[in-house]
Amino acid sequence: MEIRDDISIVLCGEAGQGIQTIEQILAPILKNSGYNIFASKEYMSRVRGGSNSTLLRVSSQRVAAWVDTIDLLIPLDKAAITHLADRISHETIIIGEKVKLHTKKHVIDVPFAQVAEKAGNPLYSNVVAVGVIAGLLKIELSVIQQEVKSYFSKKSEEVIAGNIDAAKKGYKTRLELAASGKLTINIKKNYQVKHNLLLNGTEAVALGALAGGCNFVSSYPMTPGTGVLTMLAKYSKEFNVIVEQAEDEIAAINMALGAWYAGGRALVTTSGGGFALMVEGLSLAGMIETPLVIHLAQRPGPATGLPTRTEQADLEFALYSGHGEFPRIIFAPGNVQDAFLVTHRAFRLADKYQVPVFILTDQYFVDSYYNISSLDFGKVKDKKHIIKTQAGYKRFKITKSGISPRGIPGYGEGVVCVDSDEHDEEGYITENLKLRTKMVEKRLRKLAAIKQRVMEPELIGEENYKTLVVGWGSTYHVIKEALEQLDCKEIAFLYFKQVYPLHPMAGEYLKNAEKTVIVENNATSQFGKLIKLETGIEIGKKILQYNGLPFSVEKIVSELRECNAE
Amino acid sequence: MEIRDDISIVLCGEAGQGIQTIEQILAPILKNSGYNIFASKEYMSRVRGGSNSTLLRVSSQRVAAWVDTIDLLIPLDKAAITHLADRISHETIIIGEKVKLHTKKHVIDVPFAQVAEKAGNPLYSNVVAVGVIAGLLKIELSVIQQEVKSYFSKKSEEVIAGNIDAAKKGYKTRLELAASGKLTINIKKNYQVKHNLLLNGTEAVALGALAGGCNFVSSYPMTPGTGVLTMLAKYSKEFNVIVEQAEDEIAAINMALGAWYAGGRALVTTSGGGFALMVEGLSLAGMIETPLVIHLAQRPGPATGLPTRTEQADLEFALYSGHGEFPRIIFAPGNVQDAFLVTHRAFRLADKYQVPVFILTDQYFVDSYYNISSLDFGKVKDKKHIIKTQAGYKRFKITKSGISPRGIPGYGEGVVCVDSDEHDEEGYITENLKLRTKMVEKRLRKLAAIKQRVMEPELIGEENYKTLVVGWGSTYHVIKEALEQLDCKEIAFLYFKQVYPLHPMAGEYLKNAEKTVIVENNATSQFGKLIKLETGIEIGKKILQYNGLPFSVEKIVSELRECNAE
Amino acid sequence: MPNKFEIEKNIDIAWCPGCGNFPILKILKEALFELNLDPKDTVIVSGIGQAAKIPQYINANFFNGLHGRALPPATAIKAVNPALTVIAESGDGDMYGEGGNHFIHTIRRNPNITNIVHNNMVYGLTKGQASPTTEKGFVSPVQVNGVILEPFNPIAVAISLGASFVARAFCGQAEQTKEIIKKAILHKGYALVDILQPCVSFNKINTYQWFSEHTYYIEDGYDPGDRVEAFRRAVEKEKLPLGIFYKDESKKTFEDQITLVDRDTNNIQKLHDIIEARKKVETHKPGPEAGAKQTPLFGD
Amino acid sequence: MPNKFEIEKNIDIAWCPGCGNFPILKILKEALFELNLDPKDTVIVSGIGQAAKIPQYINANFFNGLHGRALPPATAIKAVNPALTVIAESGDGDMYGEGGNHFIHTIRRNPNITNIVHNNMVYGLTKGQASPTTEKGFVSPVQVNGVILEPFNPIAVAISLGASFVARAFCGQAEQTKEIIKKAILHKGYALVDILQPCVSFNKINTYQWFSEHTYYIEDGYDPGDRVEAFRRAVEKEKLPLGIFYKDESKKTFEDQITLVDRDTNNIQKLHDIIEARKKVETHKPGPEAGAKQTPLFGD
Ligand SMILES: Cc1ncc(C[n+]2csc(CCOP(=O)(O)OP(=O)(O)O)c2C)c(N)n1
Ligand SMILES: Cc1ncc(C[n+]2csc(CCOP(=O)(O)OP(=O)(O)O)c2C)c(N)n1
Ligand code: SF4
Ligand code: SF4
Ligand SMILES: [Mg+2]
Ligand SMILES: [Mg+2]
Repeated sequence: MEIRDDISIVLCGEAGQGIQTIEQILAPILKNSGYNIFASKEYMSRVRGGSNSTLLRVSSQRVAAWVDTIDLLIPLDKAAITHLADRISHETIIIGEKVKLHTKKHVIDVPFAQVAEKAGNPLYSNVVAVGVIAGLLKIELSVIQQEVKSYFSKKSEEVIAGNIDAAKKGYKTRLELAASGKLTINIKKNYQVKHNLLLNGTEAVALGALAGGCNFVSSYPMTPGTGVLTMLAKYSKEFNVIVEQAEDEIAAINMALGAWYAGGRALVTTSGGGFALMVEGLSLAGMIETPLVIHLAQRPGPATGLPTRTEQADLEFALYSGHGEFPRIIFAPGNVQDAFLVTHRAFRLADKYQVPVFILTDQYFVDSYYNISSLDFGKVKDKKHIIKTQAGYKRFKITKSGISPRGIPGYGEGVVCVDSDEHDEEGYITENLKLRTKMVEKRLRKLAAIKQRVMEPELIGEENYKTLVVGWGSTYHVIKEALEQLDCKEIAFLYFKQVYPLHPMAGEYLKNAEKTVIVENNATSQFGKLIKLETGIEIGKKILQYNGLPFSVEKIVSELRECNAE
Repeated sequence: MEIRDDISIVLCGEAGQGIQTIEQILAPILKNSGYNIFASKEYMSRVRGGSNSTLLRVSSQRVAAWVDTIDLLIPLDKAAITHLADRISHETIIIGEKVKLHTKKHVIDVPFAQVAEKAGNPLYSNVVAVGVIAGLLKIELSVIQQEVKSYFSKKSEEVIAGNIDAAKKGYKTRLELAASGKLTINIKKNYQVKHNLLLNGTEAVALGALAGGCNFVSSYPMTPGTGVLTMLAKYSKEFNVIVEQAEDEIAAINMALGAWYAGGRALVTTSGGGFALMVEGLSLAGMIETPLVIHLAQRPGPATGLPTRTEQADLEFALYSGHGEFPRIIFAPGNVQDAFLVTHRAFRLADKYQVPVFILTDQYFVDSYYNISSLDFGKVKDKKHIIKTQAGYKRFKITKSGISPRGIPGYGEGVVCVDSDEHDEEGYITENLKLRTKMVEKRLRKLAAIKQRVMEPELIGEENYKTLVVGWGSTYHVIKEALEQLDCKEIAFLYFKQVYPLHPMAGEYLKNAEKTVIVENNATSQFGKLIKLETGIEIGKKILQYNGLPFSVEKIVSELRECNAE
Repeated sequence: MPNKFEIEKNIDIAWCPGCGNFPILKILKEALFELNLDPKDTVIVSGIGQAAKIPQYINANFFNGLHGRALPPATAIKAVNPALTVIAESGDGDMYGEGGNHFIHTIRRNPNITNIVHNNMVYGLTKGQASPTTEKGFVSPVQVNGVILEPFNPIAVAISLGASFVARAFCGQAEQTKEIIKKAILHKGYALVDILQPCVSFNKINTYQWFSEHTYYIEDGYDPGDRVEAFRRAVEKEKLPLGIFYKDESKKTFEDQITLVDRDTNNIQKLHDIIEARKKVETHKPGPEAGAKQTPLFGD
Repeated sequence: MPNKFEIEKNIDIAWCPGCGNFPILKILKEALFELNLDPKDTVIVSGIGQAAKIPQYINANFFNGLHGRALPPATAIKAVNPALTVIAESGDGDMYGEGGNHFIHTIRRNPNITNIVHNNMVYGLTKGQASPTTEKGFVSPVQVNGVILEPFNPIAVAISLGASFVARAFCGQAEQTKEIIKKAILHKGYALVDILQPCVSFNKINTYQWFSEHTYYIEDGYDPGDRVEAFRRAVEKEKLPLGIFYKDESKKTFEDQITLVDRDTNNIQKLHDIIEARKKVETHKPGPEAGAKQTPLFGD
């Protein structure tokens, strides 16, 4: 068997068996060897037992989407076969320890443990797998050895040597496999890829925040939002970021508001359950018109739900939560470049319009990575909107746009007064009900200003489509690849990276379609409802999934085929 | 001048000047004398200074709505005249202390303070006013004396005697007023009213909760939600209610869930800002399918907003808050009878469907009262839905309706396990993603069951209307009276006491109208958006108000006149 | 006799081999059994975290709620049905971090529940961030320069709040810990048992050995009735004392002081009576008491 | 010299005549003035309540935030701009009830802010319900049978948390209270000043007279450096001691230990560099340290 364009490799085993190590060692080698790669994982919220798997796609073209198909499976334990049963086809090549796997399926026997034991320790099995894959993908042996060495550089000499040996031994089996004709991989390499950047969603958001001048992050750990906190902590010294793990999410958001008030640029990062505790603070941001950026990484709910899984079911929650009425902005990036850009933009818009801005991601998005040529800094500007105050400064001056020039304490002659009660222009509490009406209108007027600068949805495909598929956030690459596979000129994809407010073109695009389809990782089609509300258009077909997994390209392809056949 | 049907009396003064006393003494006397009465107040969030006013409507027919018109004004200080400037017309009769009021308006001079001083203390001014009004309304002197005596019964002999004297002196001025031809009031009494019940929104909700078997309330004080907590505390011994003031709203809702889990029937009562802190707990209720009843008394936001004012801007918040997807029910009673009924119903439905149920009121609603003939117990049933468990009990048994029979710990042989993580039928944590899908569907399926028993919106007016006015919650009486005044057969009123899910008839009624109008005490027409989403119908005209005050009958009348003229 | 608190079917425990949660689980099941409790009358309430998974592994009723929120439902469950034995159990992050406010105010209430905290001085489930009890200097992916906050001392704080039973145990010492837990369950009132527990995956500082070396048992003859002495012990730093620091048996419990729920109240009839009575009232109920000011109309 | 902290225009104060908030307002403005502070470099952070209205009556920057949430923004404001003098001020319900968790953890952080609590032992703004510091037996519209919870002792709890400055004052004694507030502001680190304050409308028990009779000043010569002694004083019940219970000047502040914000960082250039560097990396960064297990993939 020969694979030429694109291979989907899946590593599966118990937590702790080191599948992450396999992926972490291989990904950079593969990229540096000129392969496009995409990696993503699905994992259980547990430390031991269970089954976790990593998907590694290696290809000649840019692919960056989840697939069900497994071309090559490396099961590290017996349970892996059951766990992945739905995804294993008779075309799946399974390489593993036959004796261990107890399966009727055809397995190319590589006695990992035995080989590893020979290299010094059966624990090195995972590194044997590294060798096998690297060998199949024609990486030079020296490169792997170098990488394994560097990966284990903090361990003892013995461990390093053992692992190098394990990799080598694994590597050798490739020849046997090729020789037996069982598997050859001939994917074209592109040496440009070597200079690419590997980035996951978490990193893209964190770098976008830094680009947006973020210098304060207060959060409480919560999967899958924690990654951004960790990344910012990592860069905290270099970028002068104050990183504070708050006692709870309430403290986190109130600290962030204090930071912005004092002249900082703050972010909070969390997931649905943590955001639930921030809702009162969100409303405070609305009232005191203090900017705020919220990274809300979605996972399946309600309540604790499935902590390590993915879902897109907090859109309405982000959109409508907080008591009272005030404007907000919601982004939902679908690729790492957009994640970088919208996060940067979030800081700019928060600062400019003095409203809370959300970046809505999800577990699948933050945990997936792939190579891109570079990050585009084109639209990245470093404009700040703080003014030096004068005596008699009015923090909430009523203006035509609704935006009042924002001062900070200690900068200028004025005092800066903000109040969670309804207030006058200077920020003092008021019971003047005519002023109340004006203040409500001032705050809501900002939405009109915001609507002038909404990011347009991107049309992917031909202009004269008949079927329009709508997606937002993390489904981007999946839908895109599905459409490429379908290769049907009549179907186009409308991708929203900003989900609120909606761009006026949204309705136009939808009107031009004969059929409309929406793809959402939730059970009630929340974005579909928003579209209906804003454009009056009811989307015809809903492709929904809420099992905690991302959509696969295959699922979208088959659903769209059905839809076209209807 | 003679007033025959309906008089609107407004008492206005600083907090602490005793306008509440005037109203509290008068209301029961007037009712017992056969007058229909309605009382409501608008007040500032402050202890001293400022201006508060109470509206007291006395009439021959049932009226129960806020009006701007002031027939008789009793200003207790100078500021009152400015405060009410927009509502004072040249038909307003002002009775007060000319020297104190410094106004160019015509004032019938009754030197309250002087009279009060004669009775012993200028502080008794308010009771002089009681006497004046009682006199004008032809209450027997002995009755007032009796009432004043009883009201002050806990004070010293001297105070009691002084106040009785003050009332008497005020009463006498009535003859002078009548003699001078300046004001005579001849409102027809109806002795049936004597046997009526005076009830405000707070009391109706609290009594409804008791009718629903409420035996646990955990809350944190917050205007205007606190009243229900206080009422339940008052009745706690008689009805065996555990009343706990929690350390915060998070504790309150989590206690309430614990109480239901253990077999109690719990309520939380709060306002928007407090509810914001309950949102995570709401999602927990959704996940563990533990019943919950939430009284959410709205006030203007965002954040602290206008704490003692009214608004209807938390509908979307109640509807969409909580991470993840789960069903809920939202009631919004518009009159006290309905408040009693829906609160009772809330407990029954929460128990039956194991979902959170909201009672959405607002400051205007909870603080207003009037006489009704009685509370209708017709539909009040006392059915509970707890089962005795067997060994092997499955708390989350997957059923056709989505409802799993609910056991409680210690009752039966089973153990009752609930988990905020996704769980299996027995309540244990699971990562079985197929089961996840089933559990999501099971939970959402309950919405279909709930939809079978939605309360129909009430059509008030003729069936063959051309214009349909939509209202929900506290605007009920205002719209109703406005329509009575307009006396136009072509306009009908569709009143929603259940705002979610919507009854299928909602769309039918709307479709039959040529013109549709919605009345909402908010700035963005939240219910209008919900109607659009659920029925596809965009309401033509929106009458919105968000200054913290309730709508007045006059405002609705004039807006609807305009609309008809359009 | 088999322990009824053991789950019969095969269960799949999500903890790391060697984790201190295992001995705690074992000790707890034994304690419950030895106290002759019945699973169906026992409720374990927990939050979210590694420790908080414990009820999943015990045959008893459980309410595995939200992160940080075990104490409010535990209090309510006990109030609604005082016949139940209620144990609120979670990790240090859960109880002292996210749930800190409930820790304070539950102690003030003194419900008759047992509060067991698995104190591994780290956030296990979310991969090793500092918890409130983490020692200064501990480096983590978030605390990249080491923890700078003063560690939370649950024993000292509980004593300062007037907790009626305050103990510390170490999961490495099964028998003593079991005895402490049993005493805590038998104590009538709120009982805190802070159990030192190694996290072999994320806390490389506070290991079994570290705990063995840095703890000692409070000597026999110590008087757990003296609050100031208890505080003195609580703030000892060189070695952490183990055992019962403080105990006050005179305190009334929450449940004993509140109205109890009678499930069969006929509210409807009572309501009828109240409403009829209210209609008949000719005069208004008396206003504020002598000397009282008018209750001002306001509120936030 | 006029006090710059006075608001020049006529203001309309929303407190009841005779309320203890008035003397506190006066004392605070004087203290700020006497310390020679500048209104534009002073920020008063408060929550919601009667006490929390205080910044509305002082000429200075203010952040009048949410009920119970004064301390987190105060900490952040000081961290972002340490040149500012930051005072977090609110009522007892706000700071010890709704905000209890922030009280605990802010003390652990030790930011250089002053935390002034108007302790009137009641919820004023919402009309007289019990607060965490209300004495047992106090009857209110919600606590109809009287308070049954143990009153919260802020002094003892702050000491147990390792607060670096802990004091109690009584608003009826202006000079002493002013001195305490001044010392608290000058203290480098978190300073708690719990000020006993009568609420003439809703607390008929703890009146001016009651406080006068139930307090005494800690004697000169008392050593505020001894934590156990401070605790002993803190739990005294017959009379409440006034003055500085505890003080630790050796503790580092939060701001001193964190990276400070440099407003003019050119992040964009640095990012470019990082990204370019990352592209070039041929090999992967090293994995976990020797001895470390594989970091498991999980989290909640
Ligand atoms: C509101 C909320 N915030 C954050 C989380 C994520 N979370 C789950 S467990 C945990 C910390 C666990 O630490 P600890 O309580 O010490 O338990 P351990 O895992 O160490 O036993 C966190 C932060 C959550 N589930 N909910
Ligand atoms: C989240 C939230 N819950 C409740 C309230 C209502 N509330 C405002 S002030 C207050 C208590 C005030 O008591 P305290 O802090 O002691 O201040 P005081 O009025 O006594 O000075 C409450 C419960 C609120 N504003 N926000
Ligand atoms: S992560 Fe730590 S606490 Fe959690 S199971 Fe593993 S060793 Fe135990
Ligand atoms: S209610 Fe109490 S605390 Fe508030 S102003 Fe009046 S006396 Fe002061
Ligand atoms: Mg822990
Ligand atoms: Mg107070």
